[in-house]
Amino acid sequence: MSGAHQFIDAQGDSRRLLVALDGRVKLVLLLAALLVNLLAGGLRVPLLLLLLAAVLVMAAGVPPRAFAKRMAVPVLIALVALLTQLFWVKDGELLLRVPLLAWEWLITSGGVRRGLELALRILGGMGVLLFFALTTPLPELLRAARFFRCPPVLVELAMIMYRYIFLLLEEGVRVRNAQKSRLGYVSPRAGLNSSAILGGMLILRTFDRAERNFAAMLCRGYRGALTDVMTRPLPKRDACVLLFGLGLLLTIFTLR
Amino acid sequence: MAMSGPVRRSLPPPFAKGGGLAVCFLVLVMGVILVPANAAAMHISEGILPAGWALFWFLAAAPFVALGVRQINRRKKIDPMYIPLLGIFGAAVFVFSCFPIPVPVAGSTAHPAGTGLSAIFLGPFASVVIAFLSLLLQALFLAHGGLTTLGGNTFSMGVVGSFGAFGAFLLTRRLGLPLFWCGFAAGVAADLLTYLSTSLELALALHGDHSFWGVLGQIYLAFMPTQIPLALLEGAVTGGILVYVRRNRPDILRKVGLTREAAT
Amino acid sequence: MPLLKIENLHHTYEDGTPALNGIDLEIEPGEFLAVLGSNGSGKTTLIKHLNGLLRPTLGRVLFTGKPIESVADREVFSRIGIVFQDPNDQLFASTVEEDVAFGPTNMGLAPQQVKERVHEALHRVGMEDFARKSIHALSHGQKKRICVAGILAMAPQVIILDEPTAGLDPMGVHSLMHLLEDLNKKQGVTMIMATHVVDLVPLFMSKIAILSKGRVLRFGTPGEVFGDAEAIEKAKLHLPLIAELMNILKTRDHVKLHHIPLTVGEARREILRLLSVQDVIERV
Amino acid sequence: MPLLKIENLHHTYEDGTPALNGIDLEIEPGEFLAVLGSNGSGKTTLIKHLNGLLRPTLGRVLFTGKPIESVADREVFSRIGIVFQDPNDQLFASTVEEDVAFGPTNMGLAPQQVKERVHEALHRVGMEDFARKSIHALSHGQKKRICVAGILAMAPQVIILDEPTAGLDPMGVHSLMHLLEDLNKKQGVTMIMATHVVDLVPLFMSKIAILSKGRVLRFGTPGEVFGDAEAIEKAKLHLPLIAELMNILKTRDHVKLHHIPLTVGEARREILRLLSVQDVIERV
Ligand SMILES: Nc1ncnc2c1ncn2[C@@H]1O[C@H](COP(=O)(O)OP(=O)(O)OP(=O)(O)O)[C@@H](O)[C@H]1O
Ligand SMILES: Nc1ncnc2c1ncn2[C@@H]1O[C@H](COP(=O)(O)OP(=O)(O)OP(=O)(O)O)[C@@H](O)[C@H]1O
Ligand SMILES: [Mg+2]
Ligand SMILES: [Mg+2]
Repeated sequence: MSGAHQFIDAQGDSRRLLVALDGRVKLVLLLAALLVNLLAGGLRVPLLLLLLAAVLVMAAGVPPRAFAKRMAVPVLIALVALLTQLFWVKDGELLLRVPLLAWEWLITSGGVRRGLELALRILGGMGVLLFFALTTPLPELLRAARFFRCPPVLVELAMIMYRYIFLLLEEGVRVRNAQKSRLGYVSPRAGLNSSAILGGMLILRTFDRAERNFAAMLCRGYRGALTDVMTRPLPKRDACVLLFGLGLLLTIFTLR
Repeated sequence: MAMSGPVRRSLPPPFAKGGGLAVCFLVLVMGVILVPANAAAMHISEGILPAGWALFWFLAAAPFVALGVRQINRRKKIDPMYIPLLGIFGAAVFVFSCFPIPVPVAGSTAHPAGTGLSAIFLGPFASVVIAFLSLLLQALFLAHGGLTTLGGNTFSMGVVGSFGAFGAFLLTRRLGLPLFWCGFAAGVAADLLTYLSTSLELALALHGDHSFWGVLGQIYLAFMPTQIPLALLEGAVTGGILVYVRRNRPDILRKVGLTREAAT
Repeated sequence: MPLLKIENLHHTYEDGTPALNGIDLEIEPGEFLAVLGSNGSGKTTLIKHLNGLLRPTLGRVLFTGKPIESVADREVFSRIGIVFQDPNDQLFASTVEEDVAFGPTNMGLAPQQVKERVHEALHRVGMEDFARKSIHALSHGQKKRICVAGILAMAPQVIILDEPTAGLDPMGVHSLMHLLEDLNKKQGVTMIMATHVVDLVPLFMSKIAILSKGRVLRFGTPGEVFGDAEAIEKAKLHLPLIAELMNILKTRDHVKLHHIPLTVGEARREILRLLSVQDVIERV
Repeated sequence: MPLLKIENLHHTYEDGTPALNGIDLEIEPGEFLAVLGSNGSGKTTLIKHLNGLLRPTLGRVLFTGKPIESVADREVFSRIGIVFQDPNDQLFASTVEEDVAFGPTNMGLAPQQVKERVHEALHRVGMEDFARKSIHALSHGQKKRICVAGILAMAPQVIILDEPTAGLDPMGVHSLMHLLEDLNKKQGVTMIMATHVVDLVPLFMSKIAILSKGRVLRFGTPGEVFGDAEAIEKAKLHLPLIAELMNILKTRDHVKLHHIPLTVGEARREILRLLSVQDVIERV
């Protein structure tokens, strides 16, 4: 039943520094890291960022397997990207001729370089992003967003959406279990019928529940500002982390 | 997969109506489950677009998002229940576009967009905002897509998808087609247009020394086998939901201002 | 002036169901009102009018003399707290703590104060050990307790509860009822509670309204209302168990009772009186 | 052979909550078992194991001697019907009729038969007038009735009900209980019912299991279990009201009772016995 909640919530151990860190600091560092990744060029910087992300993920108490498995897809995408560049870039000396049916595929050193660059950029960026995804609870992030003058209605909507994603998934699981207990999936025909009902009802049910939930929120004084603007000063510890982080990223950038 | 395991167990199938649809739908789900990289990154992944293009697409999408936010702010003042309505469609778009089908070329994935539905129910501008937010949440919490590519993804799925779908819906309504086919057209348009523009963005950024058009063609070809059936499916699902809602809960159609549609 | 005054209230749902058909009620400050009625008699619909969640089809609701829709939302919601019938409709945050803190935070209290209130409220419903638990991982009864805590934390002047005891264990029912009684007696909080548990009513409530088919069938003190067996029957209720026992003894067995006791305490006294007569005789 | 046999059943939820910690129970065919326990004691978790919706962390559930996960879904779900605690967990179709017809249709019955069964089931829970109503437009108690109807329509051999009476009006509770008793006595349907309403138990159930913290605290007939006041206390329950009254009379007031009556009927007899002694004296 709770699968829905696990797949999207932060995974790390909430007592560790990397998870408990102020959302503003995290957001700034995330953006800085992604920019460094994008602007640096070359192979070294993205590779360093990827390693850094992997180390930090472990340090935050996320099971390494969770990280590795979620990185599998970016790896696949990176490989594909590498391949496309081998096809599309014809630059530098010729390294290899691969006969491909009636046609010949020329692999050049420029293609290899560009391909590797692109692939590593994807891996570096996704690594950093994944670290963030695995260790940051949404409310913290939204408070930070409010601090950076994000339009309140966007913050509000993001929060509500986030909540309703769970509602939708929860309703899906509830309906499926209810159907299952009444022979809903014992035969292919019943299964088809049940899936159709499930699909049709899901959005209606969620809509109703969302409305009732929202009414309950109104009853408890909700006036649209789900998260108050974060005015509290940055704790010294977090400020240090910010400075250190920026310094580290700058160092990495100069290593390019 | 630790992450995708729960996803697979708990993600409800998207919305289908009728037996035939459900078949397609089961095929789709089976496909998703069988493909090893099932929780694939959505949309254009982080790191693919170089800085210049990333910035360009952000600038291109920004005015639409800004207008959408303004519109939402205005309607919210009149009707407090507008926010949960947006929220629920946002959630639907999020979940809908969580069914990725990896495409073997170009470092992206094919998947239903869901913006057809939100464009019909909410109008194109609000739909852009919804798409923007679900892309943002996907990037931040599932590491699907990316942050620097958020502009590009918002432009293709949000702007092009929503406006395309809305246009198709309006046009077919004008032509007096039955509600199902209007939804169908909107769904197909949302899906195909999203992919046409995603491919365009990819080709612009990655074509290297090859001619842009050649690369664009190759990407289209790569997307085609998965995207065409998917677009048809999304069309059918969108139409199915519209009809289903009209039959069972006409009050919801009335609430979102599709009253006249509900009457037909 | 009554705190809440309901005048000729009608409500017809969109599908044409006439859920309320002319309700007139006055609720005085400090009262503890029980709303009884069979399933579908309109209790929930009535309650939703009391803080403006539903709008009347006809008639009106006055809050401290003013039509409720003219009072600012903020004032209504901070002065009237509602515990919904279905906990899943009420709880929306992801953890218990967050949910209970929601109301006080919206009232603009300082974080420290919010924290205290949350702690206090959770303690009162016996859920302090669950503060960090996810809402979706609670049992049904636990969810109901959190609903109550969420309202307690806001300390409203009027608390309206829609079947708060359904699904609570007996101990939970008693401690909840004593908690409500305390709030009502000591802090003067006005309580309105829809319930099916007739056995509780004579112990705690000062007034009863019996609804039937969207109308008020009877309104008065427990003694008055439960004296009218016909109305009870008509509203598909029954007498409290103790009253039932004593009623049978009186009507069928012609035991000489002075009145029909409604609670265990009263029944005990009455039975002892009867027996002591016997004792006296025995001693004679 | 017991119909359901639960052996050393443990269940720990994903977040680490140990909800069941070694349950052993045997349920014989034709039994009417009450599962009592405080909120969070594990009743719902236990019930979800009885048709395989949850899988044990340790231990197992045998259905007619076979591990339940090895029995075909079709057989399990058509022979064991579950009424969930929250009606919103159970109802999913858009109208009442559709929902009740779902089970029988999947059993492969002919449309005419399905129709009859739906009609019959709705009649039995007193909801025949609501066949065409949308599910979302029902009151809470009405939804609970439809849940029961949905299971009745499938005519399973075992019916498991998770607090079916919570939220029903007193008349509804009585007619539901008599309906279940009928099914149990006349058609031999095995019943398992989780409940908090101790007052009902002595009237209808043949066996009681008291759960506490995921363990079986007591198992036996109502007389046996309610005789053990300590266990009752520990499980955060209380005695049935009548038993409470009589218990007070016996222990505090030293009234000479032969046993503690649990029901109105028994209490009436006992009181009359006491009084008739008096009558006799009076007449003397
Ligand atoms: N949204 C709705 N649309 C249409 N009819 C409704 C709606 N909600 C409730 N009703 C109907 O209005 C009547 C009163 O419902 P209400 O929920 O007020 O009953 P209730 O007294 O709270 O019952 P319960 O004890 O079962 O909670 C019922 O007949 C119900 O079917
Ligand atoms: N999905 C879940 N994830 C984690 N813990 C859970 C989950 N569901 C229930 N629990 C916990 O397991 C314990 C037993 O819950 P269960 O629902 O079985 O109780 P119950 O006896 O049915 O209570 P109630 O009378 O309130 O319905 C509770 O402490 C509850 O918090
Ligand atoms: Mg109600
Ligand atoms: Mg339970």
